[in-house]
Amino acid sequence: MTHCAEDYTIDELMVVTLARQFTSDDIILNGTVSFIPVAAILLARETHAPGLTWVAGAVGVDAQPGYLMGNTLDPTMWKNCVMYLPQWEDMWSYVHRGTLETFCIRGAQIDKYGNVNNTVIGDYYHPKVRLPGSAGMGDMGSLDKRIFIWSTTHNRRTFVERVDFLGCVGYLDGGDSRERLGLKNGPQLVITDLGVMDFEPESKRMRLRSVHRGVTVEHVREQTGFELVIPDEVPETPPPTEREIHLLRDVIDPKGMRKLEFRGAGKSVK
Amino acid sequence: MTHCAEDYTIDELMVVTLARQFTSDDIILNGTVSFIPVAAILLARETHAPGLTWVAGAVGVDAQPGYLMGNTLDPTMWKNCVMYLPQWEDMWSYVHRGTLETFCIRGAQIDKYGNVNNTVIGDYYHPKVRLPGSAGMGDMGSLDKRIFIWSTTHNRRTFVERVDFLGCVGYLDGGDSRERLGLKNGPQLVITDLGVMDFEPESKRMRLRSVHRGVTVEHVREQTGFELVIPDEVPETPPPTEREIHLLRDVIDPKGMRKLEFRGAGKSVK
Amino acid sequence: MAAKKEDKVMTLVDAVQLIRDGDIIAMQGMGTQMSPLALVREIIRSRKRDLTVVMVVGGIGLDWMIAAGCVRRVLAIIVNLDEFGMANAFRRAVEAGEIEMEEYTEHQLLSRLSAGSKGLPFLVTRSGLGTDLINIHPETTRIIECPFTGQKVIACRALEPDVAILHAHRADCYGNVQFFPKPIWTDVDVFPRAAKKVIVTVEEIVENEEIRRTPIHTGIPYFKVDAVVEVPYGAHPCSLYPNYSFDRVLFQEYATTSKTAEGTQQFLDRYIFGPASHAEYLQRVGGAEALLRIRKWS
Amino acid sequence: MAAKKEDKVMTLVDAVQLIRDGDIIAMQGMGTQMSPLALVREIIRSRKRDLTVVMVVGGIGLDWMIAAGCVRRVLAIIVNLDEFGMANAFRRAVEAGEIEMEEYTEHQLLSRLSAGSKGLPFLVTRSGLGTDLINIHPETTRIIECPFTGQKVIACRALEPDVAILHAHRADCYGNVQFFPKPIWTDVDVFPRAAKKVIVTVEEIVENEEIRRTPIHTGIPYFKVDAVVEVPYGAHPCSLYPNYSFDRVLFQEYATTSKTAEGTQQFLDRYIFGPASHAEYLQRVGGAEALLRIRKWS
Repeated sequence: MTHCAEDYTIDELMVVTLARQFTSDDIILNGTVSFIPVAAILLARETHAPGLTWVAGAVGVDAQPGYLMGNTLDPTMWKNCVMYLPQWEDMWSYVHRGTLETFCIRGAQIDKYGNVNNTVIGDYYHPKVRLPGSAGMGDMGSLDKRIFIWSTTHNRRTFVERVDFLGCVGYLDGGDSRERLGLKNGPQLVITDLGVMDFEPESKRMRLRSVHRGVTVEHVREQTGFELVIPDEVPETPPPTEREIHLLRDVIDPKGMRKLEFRGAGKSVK
Repeated sequence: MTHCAEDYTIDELMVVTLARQFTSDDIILNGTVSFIPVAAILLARETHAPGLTWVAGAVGVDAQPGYLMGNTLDPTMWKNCVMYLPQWEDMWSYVHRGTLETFCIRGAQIDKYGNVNNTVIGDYYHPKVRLPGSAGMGDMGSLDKRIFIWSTTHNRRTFVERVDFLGCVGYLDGGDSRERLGLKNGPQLVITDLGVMDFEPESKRMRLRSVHRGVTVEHVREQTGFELVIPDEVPETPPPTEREIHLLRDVIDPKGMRKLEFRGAGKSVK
Repeated sequence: MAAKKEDKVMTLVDAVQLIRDGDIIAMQGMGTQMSPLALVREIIRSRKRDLTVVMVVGGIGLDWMIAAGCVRRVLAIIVNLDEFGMANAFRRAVEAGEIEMEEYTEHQLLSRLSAGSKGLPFLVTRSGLGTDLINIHPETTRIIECPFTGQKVIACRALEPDVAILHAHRADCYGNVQFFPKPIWTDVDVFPRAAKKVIVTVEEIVENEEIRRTPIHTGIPYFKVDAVVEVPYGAHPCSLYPNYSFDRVLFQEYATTSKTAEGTQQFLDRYIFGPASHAEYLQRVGGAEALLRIRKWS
Repeated sequence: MAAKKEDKVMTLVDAVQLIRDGDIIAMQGMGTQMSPLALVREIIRSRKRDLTVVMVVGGIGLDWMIAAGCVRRVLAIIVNLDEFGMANAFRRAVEAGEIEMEEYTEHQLLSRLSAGSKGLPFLVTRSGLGTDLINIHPETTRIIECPFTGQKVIACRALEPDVAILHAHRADCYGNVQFFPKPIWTDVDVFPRAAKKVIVTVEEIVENEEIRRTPIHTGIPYFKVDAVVEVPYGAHPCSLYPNYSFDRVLFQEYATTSKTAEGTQQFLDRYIFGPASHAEYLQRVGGAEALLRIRKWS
């Protein structure tokens, strides 16, 4: 039997929850400042998904870096890989055609249909706030990916009724609007510092699936800038096991790089 | 002073004549069964064009194979190169954009405007004779190349009024018809076992420029299946120098691979 | 279209089962270089039919397959045996109307495959403008105008072969395929990426750890490979630089005997249908003597 | 657009003369990785103006150039300093309307450059379908239909930058540029092929013979390179794996001081306009201590 951990932090719960989504069939590449997804990939590979294929920094196929270092795009992450994937022809072919089918993203704004914005707040040409840009998610949203969204700031500024700028296609206007554009797959899950959301199969509206320990449904509702679909029963997010916590803390991310993604890093939920 | 060689063969004269066309500004790649062009490239590099860039077998940049071996596409030809050019993205980009501007071709049929056919004799779908195919020259004719045509069979079967199948674009119907298609450059010279031809600047008709030692203008006219433009004065093709012959015979092609391109190989013209 | 990280080592006989009658096969190789010819011999022995074979430069393996009646259609830019001359079975079959030859310029054919590798419906090229080549396959090449400049280019329709077949220096059991040196020839680059399934024969299967020591030599990742077969001298009579040269003796014999249909069939009987194994094939082409003569590059 | 086989070694000052005001510059680099920053500092010192800068991921060098007033327009998919946060000069300049940001998806931007590298008027992608990104540059991305299937794809107009600038491990005097290992990142692959001129700074200039010993590491051939400059630590404060890591101390200092326009200018004065040479720059960022701290990857 596996033992549930008693002592874990939000960042650890997020990593573990994301890791559990991955299977040995997944082929995943990671982008920049993606400590939580990379930790989840390494954890999944160490636990239930040994066959998972990771293309480290979108270059190093099946890399074995040992542990998380300074940057998720650094060549340090390619260590012991089986191939340096040429990016333009090879990596982008595999991405464009759909061989690399899984991708994790985050952004400054996420709306109820899982559309994401990291480009501007306000008008594109006269922005109130210029954000970094959509980067890879601008591609991935339109390229049939199974998308996992993570956010360390579940609040009404991030979770908005409608994104100011549609940088990454989720379910567009809901229903079959994504399908009608000819796009397959789409956002699967949204993992935040408060809970886990998925999407209602028909309407494609974001739906609360679980709340993290110590977080109330009401709190999630208050921190979300649109009407979440909330089922009658919302369970607690399954906790990490002791083994998962050990692997994450001591083997995969001993330097705690995953906490860099939090402004006020690493609050214990206990 | 350079000394003219007294004793040379047709294959040697063809190599030397072609070599003299190349300059240090040329970037040339070679195709299959191209012993005469590769010998000419190596000779030019050893004599008047040390800066000439050769992409051996369309892979090995600035290769130094030493001497001609069994096959002009073999990796043996890449020896001591500075780079293995990835073919699809790199080599083809450079070819398509025009950075690699010079190419040598031959074919079963050549017409008076320098169009070439190596595909079929007769109808494409019901050919009288199926030939190997247009290979790289199908590309090069439409990609703004400076084209050098060589042929070891100057006769009425090869030099025809109109090619049965237009596999490589020369000057099309002559005049400005090539230009009107938006294509730059085109065939520069035709070097055969009988003489050297170029193209009249306006009409783009093939024109006799010189005849090899011992060959009469009348003989060339008889062996050509269309009306060649023949100037009043047709000089003899300038002979190789002793140094050129030495380099070719003893250094560049000691195994005489160039003679493979002749059915009845290596007749002395002396 | 993604293959798992699992042991994919199998026999030639099993690997050939991945190919179905009627498939589009993308086959590596040139006139005399680097082609999966042991696999081709097995395809012939298993009497596959109605194949469409895609090659940049079709060579001796294609000619054998045509002579054996496996092929319905060829897509290539040229078919020949380099300095050994014409591919005679190909020539006869086209002239007799027994097979179709769909000739492309190289950049057209590769653009079709590259579009396939990207899941794009087409890509564009200027190659072949003005030739008769673009008129002979209007279903797959068509002149269109640039939406920005009006310039005419040729749209090349995506091509996704069912199976790519290759021979390489070595691989691990998962199908991480390595080349020494690593020539990025178009057929080892674009072909496997474009195909739905990939079969690779190699001179040697090595440990995964060995691959990880030299990742710069890996040309095809395991998630794109479906079958790995160890066949030393698997390219014979073609070359695999620097391991061995092409076999002049066998090429010359084929060039001569294939001048008649009967001679060609006798060649197939002797060298393909006759030998019960790859070892027997190597013995029949000359045994130790053959293996010694192809060690020399000249 | 082909460069000759001749000695192209020059100083930073001379290399920068190849760049003219108003040029489109394709610049290698990501948030904290592998970027020709010594060259960027020289561009700033020579007060180039009205540049359009093309990057996949814009980083600290771009932010400096914007702060120094060299830039009129940016083409990129994202601009930031990785975990050090926002590129503040970029943010302020866009919000103030002082520069234009033309944002693309990565595959759109690379398709534009790849079309440029091939001399094709456009290439197509599916990337970005349904986003607002394709609406903000109708002159360079436009939805068209496949002539064979009717499927909608995005045509991406060719882009040929005037100059590509890169930093690499080593080169010979002719400009054969090598990488160790050889990451085929898009910016070291597509950028130089697409550009009309190429300037490369390297950690070390080596003999031509040394290049010929390891051709598998060569990423750019000499006929595509116009200038070679030897600048050890030329990517600092970005990393050049495995030689040195990015400099956390300087990145953190810039992330903090660049929060105001004044702080940014003080940073530029101290580290870019102040030092009279690359050696003085290295001394000012911490000298031996800095060079020791960036030897560690963590």
